Amino acid sequence: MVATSHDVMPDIELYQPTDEENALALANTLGADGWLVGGGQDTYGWLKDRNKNPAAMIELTQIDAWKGIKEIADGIEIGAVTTLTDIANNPLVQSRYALLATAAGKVASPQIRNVGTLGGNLIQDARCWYYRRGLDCYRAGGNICYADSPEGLNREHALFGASRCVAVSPSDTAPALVALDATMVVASSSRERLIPAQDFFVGPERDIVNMTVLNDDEILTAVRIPSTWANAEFYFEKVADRNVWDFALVNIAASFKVSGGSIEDARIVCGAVECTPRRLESVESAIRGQQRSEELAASAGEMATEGARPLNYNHFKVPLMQNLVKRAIRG
Amino acid sequence: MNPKLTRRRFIKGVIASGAAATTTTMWYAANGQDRPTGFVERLIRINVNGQERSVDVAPQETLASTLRYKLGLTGTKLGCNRGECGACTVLVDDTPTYACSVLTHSMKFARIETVEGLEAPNGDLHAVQQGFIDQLSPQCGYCTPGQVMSAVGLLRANPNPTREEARQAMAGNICRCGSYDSYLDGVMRAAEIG
Amino acid sequence: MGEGIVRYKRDVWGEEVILGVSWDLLWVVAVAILVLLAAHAIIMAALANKKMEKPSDAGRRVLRHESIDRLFHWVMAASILVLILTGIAPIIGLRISWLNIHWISGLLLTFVVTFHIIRSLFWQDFKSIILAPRDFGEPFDSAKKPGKYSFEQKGMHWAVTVVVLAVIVTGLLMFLQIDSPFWDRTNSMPEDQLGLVFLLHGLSTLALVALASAHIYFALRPEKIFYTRSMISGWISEDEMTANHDTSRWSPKEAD
Amino acid sequence: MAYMHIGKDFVPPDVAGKVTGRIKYSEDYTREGMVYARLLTSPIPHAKVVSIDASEALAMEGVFGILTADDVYPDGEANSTGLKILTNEPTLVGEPILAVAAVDEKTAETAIAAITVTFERLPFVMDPVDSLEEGGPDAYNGGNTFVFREGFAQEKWTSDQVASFRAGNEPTAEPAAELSYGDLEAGFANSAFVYETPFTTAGYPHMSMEPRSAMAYWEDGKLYLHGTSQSLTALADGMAGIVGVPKEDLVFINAATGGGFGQRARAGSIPSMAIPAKLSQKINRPVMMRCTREEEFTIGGARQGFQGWIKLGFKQDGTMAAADLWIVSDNGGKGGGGDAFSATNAISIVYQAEAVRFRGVSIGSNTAHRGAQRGPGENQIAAIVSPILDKAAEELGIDRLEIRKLNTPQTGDVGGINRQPFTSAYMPEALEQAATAFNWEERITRSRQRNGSKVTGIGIGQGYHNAGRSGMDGIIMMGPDGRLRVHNGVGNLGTYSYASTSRAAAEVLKMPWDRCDVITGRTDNHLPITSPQDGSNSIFTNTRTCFGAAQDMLAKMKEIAAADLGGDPADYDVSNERVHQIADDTVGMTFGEVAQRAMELGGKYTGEAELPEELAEWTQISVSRLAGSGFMGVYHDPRHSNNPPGFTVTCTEIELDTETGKIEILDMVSIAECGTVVHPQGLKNQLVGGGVWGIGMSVLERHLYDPQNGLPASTGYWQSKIPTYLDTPLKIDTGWVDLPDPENPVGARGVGEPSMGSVSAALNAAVSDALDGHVFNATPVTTDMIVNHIAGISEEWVPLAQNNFRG
Repeated sequence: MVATSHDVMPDIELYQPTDEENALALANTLGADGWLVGGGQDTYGWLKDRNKNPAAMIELTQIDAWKGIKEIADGIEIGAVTTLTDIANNPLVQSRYALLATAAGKVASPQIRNVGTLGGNLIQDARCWYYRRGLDCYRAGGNICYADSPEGLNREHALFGASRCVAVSPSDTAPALVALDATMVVASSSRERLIPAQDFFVGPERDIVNMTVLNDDEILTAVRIPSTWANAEFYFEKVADRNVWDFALVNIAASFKVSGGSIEDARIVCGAVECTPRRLESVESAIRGQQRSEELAASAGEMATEGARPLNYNHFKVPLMQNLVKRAIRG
Repeated sequence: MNPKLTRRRFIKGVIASGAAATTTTMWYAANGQDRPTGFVERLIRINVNGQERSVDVAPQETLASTLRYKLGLTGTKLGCNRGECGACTVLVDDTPTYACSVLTHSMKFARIETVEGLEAPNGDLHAVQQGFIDQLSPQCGYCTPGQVMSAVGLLRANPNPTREEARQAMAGNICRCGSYDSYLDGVMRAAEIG
Repeated sequence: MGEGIVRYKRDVWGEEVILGVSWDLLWVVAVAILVLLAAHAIIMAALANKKMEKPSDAGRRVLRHESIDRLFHWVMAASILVLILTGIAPIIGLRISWLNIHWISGLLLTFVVTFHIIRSLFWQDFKSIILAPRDFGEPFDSAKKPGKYSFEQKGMHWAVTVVVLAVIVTGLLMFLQIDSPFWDRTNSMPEDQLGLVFLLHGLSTLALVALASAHIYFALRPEKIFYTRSMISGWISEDEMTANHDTSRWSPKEAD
Repeated sequence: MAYMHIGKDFVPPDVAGKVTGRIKYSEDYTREGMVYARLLTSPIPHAKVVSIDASEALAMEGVFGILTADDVYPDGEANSTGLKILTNEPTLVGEPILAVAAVDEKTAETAIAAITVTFERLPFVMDPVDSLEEGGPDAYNGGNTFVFREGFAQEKWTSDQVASFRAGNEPTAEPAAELSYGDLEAGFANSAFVYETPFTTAGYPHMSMEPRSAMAYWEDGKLYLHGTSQSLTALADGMAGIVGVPKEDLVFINAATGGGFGQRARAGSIPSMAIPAKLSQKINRPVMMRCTREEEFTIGGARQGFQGWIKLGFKQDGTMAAADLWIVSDNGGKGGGGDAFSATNAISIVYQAEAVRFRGVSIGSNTAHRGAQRGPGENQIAAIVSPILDKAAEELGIDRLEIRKLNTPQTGDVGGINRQPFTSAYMPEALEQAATAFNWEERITRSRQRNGSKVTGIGIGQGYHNAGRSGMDGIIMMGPDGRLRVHNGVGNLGTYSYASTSRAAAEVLKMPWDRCDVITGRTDNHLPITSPQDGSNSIFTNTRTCFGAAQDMLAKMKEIAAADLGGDPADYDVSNERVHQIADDTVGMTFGEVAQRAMELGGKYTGEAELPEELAEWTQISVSRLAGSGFMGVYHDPRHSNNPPGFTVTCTEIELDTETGKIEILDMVSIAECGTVVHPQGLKNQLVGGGVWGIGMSVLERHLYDPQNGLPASTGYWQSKIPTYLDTPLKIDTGWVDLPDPENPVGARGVGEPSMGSVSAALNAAVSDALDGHVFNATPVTTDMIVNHIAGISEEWVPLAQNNFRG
């Protein structure tokens, strides 16, 4: 039994495919031994700590086909290895899907956004410190959760949908994409799947070791955002301890179609309250057809946290989430 | 293994004098890496501070590691080695980047600039360096090279930033001494003299 | 992890402790039981050439299982099947919400097993299921006929009893380690003990998978299918009874 | 007084190296044949090493040796508090057990993985109050507290006493320490407003940017140690003792240090540098020990957290009549720190309370080493007291600035439990200047104004730290080139005081700065002893020594000139690098000529005779090596009397969002009162830097340990919440009073620490103001606490938990 602090990259293979076919073949061949790398901002920490030990990295950022933002028949398609900075600064995204541009601009720090990719931000692993420390908890394949126990430190953990593991979805762009009703384009060497953003993420009761439905041989290649919610009224807010680097304590992404002060349709999604982005469908249906007002916002806020099950230290997320929903609906 | 796979990391190169043998040895030692068996295969060329440098680079090697231990560019500091502080910030194609959190092999086609590359050939300091001196921006100085590089990146993209714009652009650099105010004074001064 | 029978992990301070059973054993058990049952089927098919006379299901019917016991059996069977399926789903990578179903089934199993124990001790003929020394001669002497239950049936029953009790006790201990509507989990069990509980639960699960497979297989065997019918409808024919049982040791009342 | 250098900005000699990346920190060095050390650290919060089996590791190729506590302490480890180089009795997770040297880091790590260490697990504790309870676990082997000169002791309360304290009541147990003055009872009896509350302050890590890497090698019996330090000679002096090498045989090389904040002031707070030194000695090779960020956390230390009770009484006119404090301070796993007493003392000094009582006990927990961190004690309490002061002001109907003015310390006052007079104190001027700069009268009208979900909060706070020492030595040299070389051992921490204090010497000799060299960076540059660069003292302490050494040289110059050119030394003065007759400045010599003459004369002029008797051993070594090599001015500084204070005042305006709990600092003004200003840019940096620290303490920084297993959660920048550009104001305005202190030859006092206290005091006050005067009685006040408060969610389920864990 020894303890040593590591911070240097371990010996590991690196593949840098330049075309899709090679990348998918590699993913297929290497399976669980291959680690997909976008910007690497959620990769190198794991590897340096020796807490995940894949045999090889497959770097995807040199595949031009999976990079960039383009218009498609219905909306836009963003390559999975497009950087967050490129998304935040892209005129097309800014003008039609400002929700995503704002969310991408709130991730981590400028340098991380400069290399961090959309795919990486969506697929990043849970940030629970026990898990990141390399403890053999449920999420790491063990049989215990250290965070959800009488004295566990769980200020940043889940209000909803916990099942043994109480980690939350750390992404800022994920709630935005769910609120935009985006579709994930997932490819493997044998097939391509189109998965609604909402179904892309998976909670611990269904899969305690993965945060998305991606299989070992699959790669998220692009995200398609339909025109349905283009130019809608958007609201994004991220509340974190620090205004740089930190993951959200709670974030919210919402799209509204408003006509004459009346909400015709809405999609409201909160992050960091559950292992997946939490879409507030009951709130959406409650406000549909209603006039925007302080009262509506307040009642919707209350409704948003029904069923919340706070842990020892995260009670504050209940009022915080209520307030963010309120602010979004108030507009 | 699928023989059709392109293993692009095996780039052929020539052994050039860019990296002195001692510094390469240093890198292996400091990073605890095995000396590679396919030594020549891992020789890549990277463009650092306007010079093409041939370096033997392990596949997993971070840029900060290459810069510090192979090219002797110790101005790039490791404060945390995990993208949480910014002390290792360098410019990659003019974009501020944490050198501790990118692979050198991903930099093969990029233009890398470190704090050592900013001075003019005649020894004149870069406007940002001069601005930081004028305003006595650094305190302990450990984060300074990173702060300098972020500021240079900002001023290239936006030569006349507002103080708020400067603050947003510099936000990925921690200064534990808390010299943010003086760094912003330095950036504004640099924009003035630059 | 993944080697041998036991999987290990590091506890919170880095010390190696038991994590649980190696689930690779699931495949070993599955293959082994398939091979054994297939072998049995082949041997039986070979023996079948001698064409043993099958007792008729017509005629007088005697009561083998009361309705309450039949209900118990099927509830237990269903809950065990659900428990096995939900327990195995995450192991084989099926993404379903299994945990709540699993513990609810577990509670159901606990409840019916408790019911059965009490009922068998006070209201049923407990002697009929006891394995006596003489029963062990039964398989080797075709002249020896059993009372209500054959040696194989008793053996299966007691094997299942031990394994189910093990799975229930360990399951309940594990249940205490997760949040439920009744309590918040306490994480009070030391990690090495927790690992032992997981290991025993896993081992008993493997045994249960084997036993359940064997049980289902035998229940579906043509020569024994009348027992299965009796577990559904309660009766066997007098013919079946006299062909397989020693009526001096088992004299059931007539079926309704 | 018009100065040539004092009060003027200049370019410190090291700043160019910092902006070009050329200046070297410890890990930037390399040495032929250098090998690498890695540490095996304790995975357990409290344990004893039963056995170490390293045979397999030592047999590995490329492994050069191992260093264990048995090597370092052959006679056994002393059972005392304080960091050890290596230990067999770890009392926190991450404490170094052994080090392995190998050809590279990976080999060292592989070797470490092959070492079997058998530990005996011992009971551990994360919350000092748990340890206080009867039957509760003790952090140390032999008790939970340390009594000076006596050793470990157990401090235990009954369960009822613990429960009562946790419920917020005044502790009823016997304190380990009690100090007081004045009639406390009468004070509270005469009070029109009495406020009594439990409170907590977080201990949290220093997190210097540069991890504490060190490289060492031995050559000709001398140890060359490249390290990191905020106090060059003071630290080297202690390090010689830790390594066990004669002072004259240690060369400590430290051109620049990437932050210290109290934790690298003395050798005892960074003994890990002895690991490569000892290993190098053992294996006879240069050894580099590179530290990771996590190691910087676990081997480093933290501020003491408080779990306390405070009662303040104010008379009808607003004067503070009585202050009563009972503090359980967290001594961490290795002991250390006197924050609680300093905190109480600061209340006496800053608010001039008429009666003060301190009671307290320091209790260990199996968490990081506790030691000095920027204003240890003074700054935590500043943030706690300020909102209470505002509450008193509100209750008594007094303006919040006014209540501070009428309690202010000033020249002629005494302060502290020892009732020590100030050397001078211009706090009234500082308050006035801050109020004017902030436009207090107008700003205070915006207090609690609502704008949507946002509320404006106005805050004012004061900071204090004792800011000066004495009794150190000064050496300056001059050669025939006439350049002045100021030997300065202060250490390069980023305050630039090694350079700015040197300017006191230039001032005396009226030397242009470009004709001066500051000699520093490595101890074989022959440096005088200085006080550690901590406690805001450098400016005061070392302007005295540099000034004194220059006075010595000046006197010698006049003697030489008088002897050579006739007349009395008193007839001479210096200007333009010449010593000349006052009556006829054409009669004189250049400094180069004087230096040349001094070297011809030798004796006292070159440090070979008539040295001050009281010179410290370290200085004597340096002087003896310099002797005869040039014209020397040398000085031993006598002790000063009274307390030279460093004061700051901060005013701030914030906007608190009641829906998110986030605060935005809209404006911040900090005014320093530190005697004569020596170096305006350096002072401004201390004000803004301390300000960022104050923001960290007030609303962000934390120190998390899992109470269940003792694992540290905040080992990096992310989890410990170090403030960023966007958590701090766009602009912090600064200013200074700039009135001279009589106990310093240039009128200067230090001020490195107080700015943190005044900012956190002002910020906590502003947060309280925005919440209609709600007092959290805690630092930090984080987003979740504000949200919980507004939502009416009780936090009583985490009583006094702020210290080491709070979610």
